[in-house]
Amino acid sequence: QTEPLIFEVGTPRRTGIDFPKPKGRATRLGGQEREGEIGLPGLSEPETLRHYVRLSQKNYAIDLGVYPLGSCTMKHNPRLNEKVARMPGFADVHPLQPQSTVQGALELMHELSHWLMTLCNMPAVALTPKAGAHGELCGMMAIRARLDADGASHKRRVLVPESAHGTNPATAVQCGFTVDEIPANSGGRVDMEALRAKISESGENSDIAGIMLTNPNTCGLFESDIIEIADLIHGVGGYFYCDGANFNALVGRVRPGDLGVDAMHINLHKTFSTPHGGGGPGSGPTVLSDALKDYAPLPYVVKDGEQFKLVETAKGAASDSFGRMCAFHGQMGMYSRALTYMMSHGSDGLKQATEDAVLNANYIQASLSDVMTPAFEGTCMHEALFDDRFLKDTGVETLDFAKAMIDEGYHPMTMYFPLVVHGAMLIEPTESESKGELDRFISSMRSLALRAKAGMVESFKNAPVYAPLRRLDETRAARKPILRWTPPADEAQAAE
Amino acid sequence: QTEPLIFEVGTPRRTGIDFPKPKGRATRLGGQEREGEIGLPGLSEPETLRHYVRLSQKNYAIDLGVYPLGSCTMKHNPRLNEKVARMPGFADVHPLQPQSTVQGALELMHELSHWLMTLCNMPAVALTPKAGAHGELCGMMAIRARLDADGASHKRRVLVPESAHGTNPATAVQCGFTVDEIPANSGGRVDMEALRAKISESGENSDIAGIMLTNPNTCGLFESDIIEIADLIHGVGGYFYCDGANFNALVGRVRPGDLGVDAMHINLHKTFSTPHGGGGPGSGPTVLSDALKDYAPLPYVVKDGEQFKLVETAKGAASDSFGRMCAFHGQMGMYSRALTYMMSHGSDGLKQATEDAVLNANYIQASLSDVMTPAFEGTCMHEALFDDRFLKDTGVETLDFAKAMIDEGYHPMTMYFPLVVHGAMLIEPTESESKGELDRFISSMRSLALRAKAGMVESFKNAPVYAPLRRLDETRAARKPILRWTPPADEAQAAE
Amino acid sequence: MDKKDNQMRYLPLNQNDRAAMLDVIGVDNIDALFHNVPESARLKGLVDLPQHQSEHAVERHMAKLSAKSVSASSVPFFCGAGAYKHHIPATVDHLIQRSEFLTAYTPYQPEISQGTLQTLFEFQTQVALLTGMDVANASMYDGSTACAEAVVMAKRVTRKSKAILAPGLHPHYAAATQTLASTLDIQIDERDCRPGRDSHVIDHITDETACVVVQSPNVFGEIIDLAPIAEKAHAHKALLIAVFTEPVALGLIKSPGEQGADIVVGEGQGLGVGLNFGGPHVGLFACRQKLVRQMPGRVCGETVDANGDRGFVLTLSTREQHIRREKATSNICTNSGLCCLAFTIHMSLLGDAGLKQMAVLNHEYACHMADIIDGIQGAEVLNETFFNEFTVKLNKPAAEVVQQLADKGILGGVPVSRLTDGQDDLLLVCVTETSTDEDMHVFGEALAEILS
Amino acid sequence: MDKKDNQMRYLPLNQNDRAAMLDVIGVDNIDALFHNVPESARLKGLVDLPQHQSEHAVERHMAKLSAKSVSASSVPFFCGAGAYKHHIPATVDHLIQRSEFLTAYTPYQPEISQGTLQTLFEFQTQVALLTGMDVANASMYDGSTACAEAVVMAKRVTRKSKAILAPGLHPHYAAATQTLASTLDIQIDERDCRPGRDSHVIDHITDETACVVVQSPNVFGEIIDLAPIAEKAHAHKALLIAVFTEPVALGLIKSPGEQGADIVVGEGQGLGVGLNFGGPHVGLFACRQKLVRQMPGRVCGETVDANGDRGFVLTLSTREQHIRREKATSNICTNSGLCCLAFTIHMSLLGDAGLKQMAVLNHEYACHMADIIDGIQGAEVLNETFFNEFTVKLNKPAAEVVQQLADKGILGGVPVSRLTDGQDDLLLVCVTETSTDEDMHVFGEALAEILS
Repeated sequence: QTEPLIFEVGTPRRTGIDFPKPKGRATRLGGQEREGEIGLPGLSEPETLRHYVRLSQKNYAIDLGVYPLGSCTMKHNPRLNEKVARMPGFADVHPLQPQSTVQGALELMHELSHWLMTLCNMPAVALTPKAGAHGELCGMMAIRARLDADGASHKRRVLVPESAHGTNPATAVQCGFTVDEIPANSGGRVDMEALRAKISESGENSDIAGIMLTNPNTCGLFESDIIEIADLIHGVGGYFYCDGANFNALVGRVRPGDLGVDAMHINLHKTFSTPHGGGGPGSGPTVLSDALKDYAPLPYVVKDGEQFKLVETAKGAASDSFGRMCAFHGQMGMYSRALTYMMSHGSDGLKQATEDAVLNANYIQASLSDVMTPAFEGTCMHEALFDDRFLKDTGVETLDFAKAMIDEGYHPMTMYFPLVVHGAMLIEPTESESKGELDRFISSMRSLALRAKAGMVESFKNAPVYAPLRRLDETRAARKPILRWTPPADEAQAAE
Repeated sequence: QTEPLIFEVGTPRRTGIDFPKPKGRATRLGGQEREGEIGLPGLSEPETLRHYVRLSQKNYAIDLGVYPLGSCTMKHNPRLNEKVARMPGFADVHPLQPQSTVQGALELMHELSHWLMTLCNMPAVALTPKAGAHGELCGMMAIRARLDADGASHKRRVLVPESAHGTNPATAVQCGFTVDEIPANSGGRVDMEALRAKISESGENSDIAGIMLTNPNTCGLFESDIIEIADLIHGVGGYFYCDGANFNALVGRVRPGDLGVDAMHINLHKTFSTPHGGGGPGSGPTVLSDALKDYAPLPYVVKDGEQFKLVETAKGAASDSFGRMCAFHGQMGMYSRALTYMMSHGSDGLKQATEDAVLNANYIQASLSDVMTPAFEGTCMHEALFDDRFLKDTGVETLDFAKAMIDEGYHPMTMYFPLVVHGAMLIEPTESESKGELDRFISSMRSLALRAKAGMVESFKNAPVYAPLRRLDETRAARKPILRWTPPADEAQAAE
Repeated sequence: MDKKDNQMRYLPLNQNDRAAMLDVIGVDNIDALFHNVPESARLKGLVDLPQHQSEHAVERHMAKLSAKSVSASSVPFFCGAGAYKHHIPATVDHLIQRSEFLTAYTPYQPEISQGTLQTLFEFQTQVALLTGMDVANASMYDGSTACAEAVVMAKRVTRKSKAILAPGLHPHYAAATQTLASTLDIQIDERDCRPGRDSHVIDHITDETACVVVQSPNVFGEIIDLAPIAEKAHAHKALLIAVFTEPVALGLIKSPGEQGADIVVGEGQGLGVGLNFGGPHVGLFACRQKLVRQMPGRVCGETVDANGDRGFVLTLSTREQHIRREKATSNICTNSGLCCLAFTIHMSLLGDAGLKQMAVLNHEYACHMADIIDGIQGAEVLNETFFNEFTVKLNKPAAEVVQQLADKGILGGVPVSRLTDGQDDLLLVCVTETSTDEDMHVFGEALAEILS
Repeated sequence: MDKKDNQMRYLPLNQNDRAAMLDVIGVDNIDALFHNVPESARLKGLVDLPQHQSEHAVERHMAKLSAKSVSASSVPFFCGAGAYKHHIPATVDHLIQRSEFLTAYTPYQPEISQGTLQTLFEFQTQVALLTGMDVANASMYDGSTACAEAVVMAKRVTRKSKAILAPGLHPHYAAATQTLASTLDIQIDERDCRPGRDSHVIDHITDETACVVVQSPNVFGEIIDLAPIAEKAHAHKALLIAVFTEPVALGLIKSPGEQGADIVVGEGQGLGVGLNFGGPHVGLFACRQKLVRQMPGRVCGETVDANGDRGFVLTLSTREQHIRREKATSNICTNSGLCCLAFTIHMSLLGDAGLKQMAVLNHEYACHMADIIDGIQGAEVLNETFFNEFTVKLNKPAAEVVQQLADKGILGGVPVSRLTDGQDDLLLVCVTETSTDEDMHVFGEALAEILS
């Protein structure tokens, strides 16, 4: 059933919110009053409520089933997190209240920092970044600030593996760096020969500012040479930015600080389970090494005796800060959720979650390798990467395979990413799935793979059938974009 | 997709709730320890959450669409009500805390009483009844207590119209009365001739204890002779119990106290929008006339200066009380919701809601009378009653018609009730539907009626098709009831 | 119709809609639809109550009222006596607020109500397992009304009309039972509500006894051995109705079913449902298979649909009023739907292991508190046995002590005098898994000070 | 594997499962799956943090922390300066907690994400209407980052690199913009953040100007006439970027689009989103049609499915990093999904009439408060124009006054010194529809006392 747009059902002058009647006091708007209608539709409260409840049922969600979207870490979102995030001392405090009136909120930020630094074995963390990409920006800004402070402003080249998330090169460029791609070896990891060559070629006064590396990488593999990579980069005066998108494969078992990392963002919304909410909000606190910590963005919290203080301006100890990344202190609502999640798990539970995530991914990989084609040999970390060799000559493509999963009741895996693998299918089950759910999922995937090989192409090309809509025409959307509702011509006229 | 029972997916020894480890202190259980397993399945939190989210999607709900279930009053359930009901001063207080520590809760009960008494023009209200039927019990108990106090213990016959809800006669019997049915006239109302005859036949020392009458009655009609009925009953020393199930047709326009009513329960969960919750909890405060108010059940709230007090024992002013109906003070969670709802509407909004409810029902009746057959002539109150004459010779029955509505995206209306009408279809739209929704509903109903007349029986007999399940075999369920899950024989053995 | 559009946010119609609809109906104005109301009863103008208010104004008013009470979680808290404070997982409240559960009616149309129906079936199974009985219904209003209905049911089953209520039955349960019994010619034995006397009911059972009603743990917290009572009752063709007010206790003590009960009723509030100042709560009702057709209340049963797929329906409605009318087993139709959902979700989260652990913690903490109190001069724990609640004999009237504790910001239990006359020196103290060591310490200190 | 089952409630696997799965994988133990980790980086034992805790324990800990802050709704409250306290209808928070919205990812699979996608399409339309622009994106992190991105976009569009930030632009927005600009060779004019000077930006616009950024109402609450600035900017082929921090203001004042803005960015938090101590909030971003392919962030567009039915998809992804990588318009991929949903629901509830009424009330109450303050010795309202926030010149340092007010239980506004150096005597006071007459009275009294 199609749900009309609110603009198609609302009537002018209705409202779903009552206010007391204005008393008609004089205005002080300086003649800038708005005239005429804004054009927003009016709906009563029950109509509005029903609209969104109906729409919601057109969404798939982790609460409904397996959501094996590789690199996205769709894990259980505990409702305790939601409850805590709404406590008045976190949700109903203003960022610019006197600091004496927000001690609890500052203490929470301080506690969160302690957990993150301990898990990472890093001496500092910048909480403000509002998402993973914002965290990347934070780390790369800090690196740039440090380089500039050291008089190394010629260092403007950043090495990025070709398997990296697209945000890595985009971030590097946004920070004024140039990007140099490093190839992968046949095992899906950094080609060390190539890396060593690049580094030694860059010579004495190397222009290499650093490297941006995801670990485990986007193929779901631990970069086994990571310590050597860090040493190499440090050897030419560069810094090691680690993309922490996959930190959930390491928490409690491996600390980035032990790998030579200088900066790493942590996606609280992936690793520590603040919900994705259909696209955010995220939160990307960035841990920093000794070399970078003085360059952290403002504001940040420090403990001063029994009091917590917010450092808001670049004075004194904070004078090296590279500045402010956004209006306030970052994503408090995500801090409270993430800390709640971490405390609930504790050191033992976080480690167990990591192990279960890795175990689940390997279980899927092992259970499907006879009918699908794992991209690389050996065990994986928290996600299993397949390529499309098993679909060769079947007429079924990765996209078709993914859409057919919808009809099996699942959200598709990540497809065509990472780019280094042909027709990639990246499956991340997370630790939140039970063995029973995994077994059902595996059995569905096996039967799809066998169906494809049996030549039943049609059902793949038509998929999905059991979804609110059939396959959508994305080309049409992009070619002549319709990005908003506009009133039908006759209606626009009728409204004069 | 079928959702397994929790018993089919749980594994022993898992749990979705963590507790600190017991310290192994000595027990004081007197050798009454439970041995062995209880048999409850163990699930983690994410598995449990998903189970219920999936199950929920198999339900229809007022938040999803029109729910025209006659006599059930499925109206908008504002979320403000839910928020208020969860405020700690209402939700997190114990019924036996010292009264000085629950003044806010008592004040809320007192305010609610004021609103109910004012809307009814009645001098008292007993809040404790936990549902409509419990309210009936309350009213009839009060009547019986009054009769006994007056030495009229021979009055044990209660008149009940044949169109009454089944709970009316059941309640009368549960209070030790006998039930005498009064027929309806051709207009769907009490047959006054028959009533007068019964009353005069009962003679000088009449055994008539009272009458139980729903108004508007279950045919959706106002009992136009209601004042005469009250007078007749009072004339033989009886009392008038009004079933308030349909009070939503009168709120703000007609006060039961002005009609001669002695007792009437109010379904807070219908009239004042506390949600139905798939079957409760309800709340049935019962207003009482001067004649009955001293017999009200315990406990109740009185205002004493600035303090609110709970009268808990049958002493002093409360010595005539007929006793206690349940453990505590009734349904606080429903009181807070209902009062929130009433204050939100105010006197003007409540009246408007009543008018809109009646208007909506009449609009449906008027819009469908050419294709369906209204059971009675003239306008209705808050619900429109049709019979099955329009289906004559089509092979389609009321049940089929109702099930076909499911495929149109609607919840069926109430069917086969009231019993006085053949193949009854009772439609109550409530005030919460917009004209747009009503027009779509009417158009669906029209097309169903026309389809039935066009002989398309098959689609009715097969309906529903677009539902989580096809038609269920209710006979089978009743013949050999399976009321619980039991482990499969082999599993039971395996568990030893 | 020159009224301005009513802006009440819950009402979708506007004045244009209303005019158009009146037109279709063929009447001039809304008054015409109320023409059957006698002239004298037609209200002119508005009732004397405030007009509509914004959500913000209503919320503010309610928040002020709420702030006038002391909430259980804000202080050291030791009240029980039929309503128990346990930690309810956030998942429970989240799920019961889902529109599809919250705003559905009783599942009369099973094809589009499987969500509610399957949870009821699971609920019934959980209650049967917990109580050790064969079957359970889909819930009652609360424990006390379930108890009253059980006594009425015993009359139907045995065709005898004498009921014995044990001394340890919660006085409010006894009162609610008395009220219902009074109109149904059920005679209830006088009882002396004191600690330590429940086993004496055995002596009162005769051939005329329809049922004997025994609560365990009883209102004083004592755990009662039901087996000998059941044996005697059965010898006289009477039913044993076992009652509990704290479902968590059943995680640790023997189920009533194991001990021979024929009907088990109780309060489920302790799992999934908040204190709510006494309501809504959720009554549990379970019985032996052979009694099922005499059981009151709704029940859900398994069946198949037209495709042969498993599904669930409300069943055995031939017991109910909408079919049986005056011959119904009870006048009850509403159950405690949403509370019953909360209960079943909490139970599912707990599972066997969780419920047992929870029960063990309750008991351990209570033992600890009892030890503290026993060490206070002027206080003595009377119970030989208990689960998470026990009776303390004080050297002062308990109600006064409780008020003094409240003045110190401690909700220190329920005086027995609040429940029944006499025994003013007895205090019921309840300890759950939500009580911290600090709470218990603070309570002990304060109590010692008051009693000294 | 003789470890006991890990009881952590969120983890479904038990030790049996784990053993069976390792078996299928063909490794002996979990350590084998971490064999690629260099030996030196393999952590022995657990990190030095507390072990897992019950939900109840964690909730209690958090509640204690929460209680250590003074929440806005618990006191008379007058803070604004970029974050605004409005009443959020209960419906909003209920809906955004629905599992299907809360726990879905970015809608990459449109067939099973129409719920999120249609709300984004509606959101974009609402933002376009509110700002008077042609199109809007699916939201940014917050207003300040939207502002910074707009400046970067202006450079792409104009291929010029000088930006003028008006004196009344929120200092934090200016700082966030400066940070991003610093690495991208965008030169930002020095500015003097004071009241009453925004119209002077006209004099600084030259042919080298890429954009001029003007906030209205500005950080001092002043309403700025954007039209002449737009005219001058356009004459020099520069873009006017209009900024707002309070979306409710647009219910009452002329839209930036009407006044000639090319890009409009702002903070949406005021509608649907709580204060959250500064985040998450929701950045709004709208622009002229012709600039759409230079717009950063996600956008949702209309299309049809294989049956020809209307549907929505994320589109124009050729601007984004996962396709464009280092050539992307921005590195942003996450939007502020759930906040954007809250915003759009609040807007839908309000509609045209509601938003206007809300805005009128804000303005009226603020006028009333300004009158009260103007009557206080030692305080002077500087604004000639304002919406719901204005600047007060005090006879004492504002930060001290605010602290004294806080000690009296009043959160009395934001000192300008908290935002920028100098001007210690200026206080920003904000009044919304949630402020009561009593709140305003109490504030006035306390302020008078402190200043006297």
